[in-house]
Amino acid sequence: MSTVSEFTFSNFVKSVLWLLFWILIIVSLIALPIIFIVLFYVPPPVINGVEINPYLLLTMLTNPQVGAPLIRPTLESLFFRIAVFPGFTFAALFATVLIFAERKTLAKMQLRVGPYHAGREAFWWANSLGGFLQLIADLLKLLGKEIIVPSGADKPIFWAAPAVLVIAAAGLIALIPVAPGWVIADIDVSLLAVFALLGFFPLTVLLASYASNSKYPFIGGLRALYQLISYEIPLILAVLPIVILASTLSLTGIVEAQYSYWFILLVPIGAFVFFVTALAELERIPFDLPEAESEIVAGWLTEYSGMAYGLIQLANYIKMYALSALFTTLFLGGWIGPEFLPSIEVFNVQVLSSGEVSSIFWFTIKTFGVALFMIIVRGTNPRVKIDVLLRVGWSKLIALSFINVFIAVALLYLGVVGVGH
Amino acid sequence: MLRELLSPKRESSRGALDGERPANFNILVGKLSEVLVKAIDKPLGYAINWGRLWSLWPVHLETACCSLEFGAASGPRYDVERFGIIEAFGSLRQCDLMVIQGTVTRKMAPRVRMIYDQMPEPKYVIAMGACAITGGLYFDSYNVLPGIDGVIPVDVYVPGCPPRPETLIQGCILLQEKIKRTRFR
Amino acid sequence: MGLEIDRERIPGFDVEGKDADGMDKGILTLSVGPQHPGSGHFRLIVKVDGDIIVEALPDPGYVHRGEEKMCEYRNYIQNIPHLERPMIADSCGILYPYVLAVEEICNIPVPERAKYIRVIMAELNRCIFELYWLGIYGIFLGHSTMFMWPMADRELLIDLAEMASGARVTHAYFVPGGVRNDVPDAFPEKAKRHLLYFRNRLKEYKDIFYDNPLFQARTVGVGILRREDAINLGATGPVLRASGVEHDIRKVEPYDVYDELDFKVITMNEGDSFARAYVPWLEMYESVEIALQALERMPSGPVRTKLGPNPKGAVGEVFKRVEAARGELAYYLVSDGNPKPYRVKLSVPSFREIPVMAHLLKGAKLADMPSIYWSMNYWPVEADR
Amino acid sequence: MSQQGQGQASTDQLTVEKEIVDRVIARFGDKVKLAYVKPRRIRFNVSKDIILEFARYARDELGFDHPISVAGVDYPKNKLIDVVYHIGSCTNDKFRSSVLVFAVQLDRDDPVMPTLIPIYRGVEYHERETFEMLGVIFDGHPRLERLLLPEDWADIPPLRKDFHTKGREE
Repeated sequence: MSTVSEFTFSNFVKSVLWLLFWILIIVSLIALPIIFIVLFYVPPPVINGVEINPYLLLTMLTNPQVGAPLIRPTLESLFFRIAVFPGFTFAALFATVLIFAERKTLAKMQLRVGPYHAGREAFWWANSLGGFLQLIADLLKLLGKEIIVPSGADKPIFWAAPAVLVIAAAGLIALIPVAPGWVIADIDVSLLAVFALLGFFPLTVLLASYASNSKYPFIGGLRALYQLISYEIPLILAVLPIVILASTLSLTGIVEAQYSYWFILLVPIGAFVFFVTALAELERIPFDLPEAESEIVAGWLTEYSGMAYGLIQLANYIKMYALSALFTTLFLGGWIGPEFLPSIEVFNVQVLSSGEVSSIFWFTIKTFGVALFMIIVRGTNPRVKIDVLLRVGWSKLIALSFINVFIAVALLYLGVVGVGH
Repeated sequence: MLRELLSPKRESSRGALDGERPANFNILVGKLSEVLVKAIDKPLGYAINWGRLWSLWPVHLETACCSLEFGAASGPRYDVERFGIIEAFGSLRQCDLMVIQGTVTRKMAPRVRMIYDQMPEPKYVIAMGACAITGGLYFDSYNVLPGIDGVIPVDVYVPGCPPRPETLIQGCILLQEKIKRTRFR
Repeated sequence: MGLEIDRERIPGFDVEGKDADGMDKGILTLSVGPQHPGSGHFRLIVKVDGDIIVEALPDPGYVHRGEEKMCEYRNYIQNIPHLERPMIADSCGILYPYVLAVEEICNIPVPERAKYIRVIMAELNRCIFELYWLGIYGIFLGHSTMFMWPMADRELLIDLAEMASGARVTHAYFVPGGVRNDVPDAFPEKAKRHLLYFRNRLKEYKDIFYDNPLFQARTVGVGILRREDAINLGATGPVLRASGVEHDIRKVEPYDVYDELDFKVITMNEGDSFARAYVPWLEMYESVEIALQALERMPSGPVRTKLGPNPKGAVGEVFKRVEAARGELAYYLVSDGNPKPYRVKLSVPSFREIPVMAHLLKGAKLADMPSIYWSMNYWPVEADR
Repeated sequence: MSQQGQGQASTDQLTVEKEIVDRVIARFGDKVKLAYVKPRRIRFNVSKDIILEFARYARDELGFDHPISVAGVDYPKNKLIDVVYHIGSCTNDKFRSSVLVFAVQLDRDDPVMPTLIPIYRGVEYHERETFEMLGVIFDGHPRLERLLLPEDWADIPPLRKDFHTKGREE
């Protein structure tokens, strides 16, 4: 029964080696026969006209050159795009880096060090990472934490809400192009689809708070409902001039329309309104009313513990990445930037062209910059009140959005930019 | 965790005298499942235990004046966030660490117990300050408990009146040592 | 809002909360504290109708340690350490009137140098408290940087206090008959350096925190305390002065050497949360001024009158008050001629703010609760004693 | 206490205290008893029948409008409980530095007196504290219930002299 007598790094390595040994045994004795039996009935996948069978995979182990022409088709396959890049894994990694960047940036702004020592007793190189292991520790801790479901809670909704939030946030990133052609779902009305997906959040938050069967989550949920719904209108209105100027609803088209000017130069008011409303959509300071600590404990998150809480935080940061990426796409010209990085080649077969590498680089840098800006806003501002929030949202931001629309229309009629330009 | 899930009756199956199941019932399957569970559980257990070391989120509970030094410990000079302890967390459902910051009065004690019960497992308690340990200066007061350990189990005692923030950090490191030596549940 | 609320399922919907037409108003009772990020060791039972607070009932007593009863079992000197524990952020401030009262009732003279050192330490402690208070105000408003910056500067002043007394926060430095020990020789120079740095730093607080439009949106016009209410409810300290009453014990009834020092009494007429947060900031300037002046004029000489082992008080009573960081702090000390006091009553500013808080919270918005609550200078440990 | 400051203050301040005493005596005559006049402190012992009238006079006519403290003192030898009000002044500049002390001496076995909340709203919590610490009952107080002590407190009020904490019995 006793698994852990004393935690040391050597014990950990021993246990990992033990695991590897047993995995090898199990793979060779059970998994391989199963694979071969399955392959007997199911045809292997075909990429670029080459059948991917186990023999080829084994050949690749000894002679990697064989696999080189297959890399590019793999990257272009739908599964890779959804699962890895620019899909979920990339977004989750980006979110992790954002959490770390947030903690460190805030610490620097506050004359502190921030997370630093995590893991130093086990890994001698831990301190050189500047505390990045802190995030892994937090994740592992949340994995092993008890999840308390309050008595009287609406259990299916209570359990489903974190998952729904993650899925909705991940749905957003499917629509955002990171480089020419690098988008999971390149549909003509992707901007509309983004707003449709954003509509999921208020409902889910309200349901989650209601399902918690507790007072503070309920108030937090109502606040979230107010806030998210009333800020979606200026969010949409702020984007309207871009649709007018680019005359398309496709995000790829919008980026391509910005090769001469970034839209932030033409409609700066729209960019401002979009940034503010994005902060409100993300429930970040100064708009973190649904989670206002000093008023309603943790708002609608109050009853969530363990990994359910971790999933909600993950969803929040993926959403933060998605909205920063959306800001980049709409106002900062998306992937547009000078091509200066070399192409990536494996065994003389080009995997990513120079343009693609540069595009991904520029997109990532811009998105990270926008997210960093959101973090800096958090470090310098207190929380606003609900009435101020609603007043600003309904009167000022909507008015600004309309002014913005007029500017766009004027630009269009004066012939400065637009369809025929 | 996973082990109990996959083989919940393992203890009773070992006792052949129970008559429920013979000891050698399907020994191959039993061994295999044990190996499978151990193979996943052991490294995962180590990893999760390691995560607990470095991610102690304290609950926002102040009982008396030591909270001042607790606040100073999360300030820039001492900055407990270096050790993964973030200051004053919102909801107690997401917390692992309970720092009893000073005197516990008779009015507060039932609340402390209630808060402790509401926290999710695993949870750790640091008794900070002389009052939380023995009653301290208030040993003869009519309204003060002589130490918190009659109410909730305490992992680490941090003496001082109030303890300096360095002492509190040392207490947290002692708690990490303790978690290292505990068996993963 | 059109949403059907299942009142059976949400605990706390007050079934009796009906208006004149017999309609259910849906009053929600929230228990803010004792475990709540916005309460501290204190509970507010808040009844909200929508977002408006209908009634706020303060429920103190979670840190009631019976200081006043304990005083009756200890002699005058033994009482010093436990009497400063209620307010260790301002431990000189809370001990000051006790020491003055014991000196009067036991008729102990005080050397001149000790008076200056006391004033310096009292003003340092005032700044130390105000900085901590400002930091927590930042946390209450969701501004974490506003917590960290004052905390960082506070450590500098704590260094000074530690240099003089040997302890970070619980100095036990004032004793009847002077101060416990003389300050080190390097103290005046270091104190000047730190105080001048601190005064420059205060300007940045205004730029970053007070001038922030969102901070002002949270505080300006929130929880307005009228002048008459402030006086009648017994408000004190910055709360009273923010309502336009020029009342400062240091001016009204100067103790030690305050009448020889030059400083202003800060008042503001708005009486809202912003004024209550701004007055302490202005007062920190004055505190630095007082401390610098006292450092200049500090004479040399002894710092403590030798006492007998067990000083006895004369039969009678004294009532001593000083201006602590949070306001007027008074001790009512009754002596029956024994070495132990017959009765010690602490009249602490935090306790006097409780009715003010209940008065201001009634009718306020729930979102204004942290801003009003913490602008009261309320410190639960001190209020409960 | 600072002898110089106190000495200077007493010479020019005691006239103010005399004036307060004269005005109170002129108004109430024998009904109030002057306990002492010290620099900046004047104490009267007032019977509970005229306490409301006295307090109203002190607030409206003399300008003592700022409640500082309400303290109860138990005197088991005299069978008395003193409830001592300390009232300062914020509006009357002349009396600003003085503290008017008035005490109500109650029977220790039946300590009942009218509440002063109608005159000084600030004494609400002080009186509640005096109630639970000494068992003084304030007539007309809106919420005379537990304040600082735990809800299950079942002993005599702790600040009475016959209450002893454990290990301190004499």
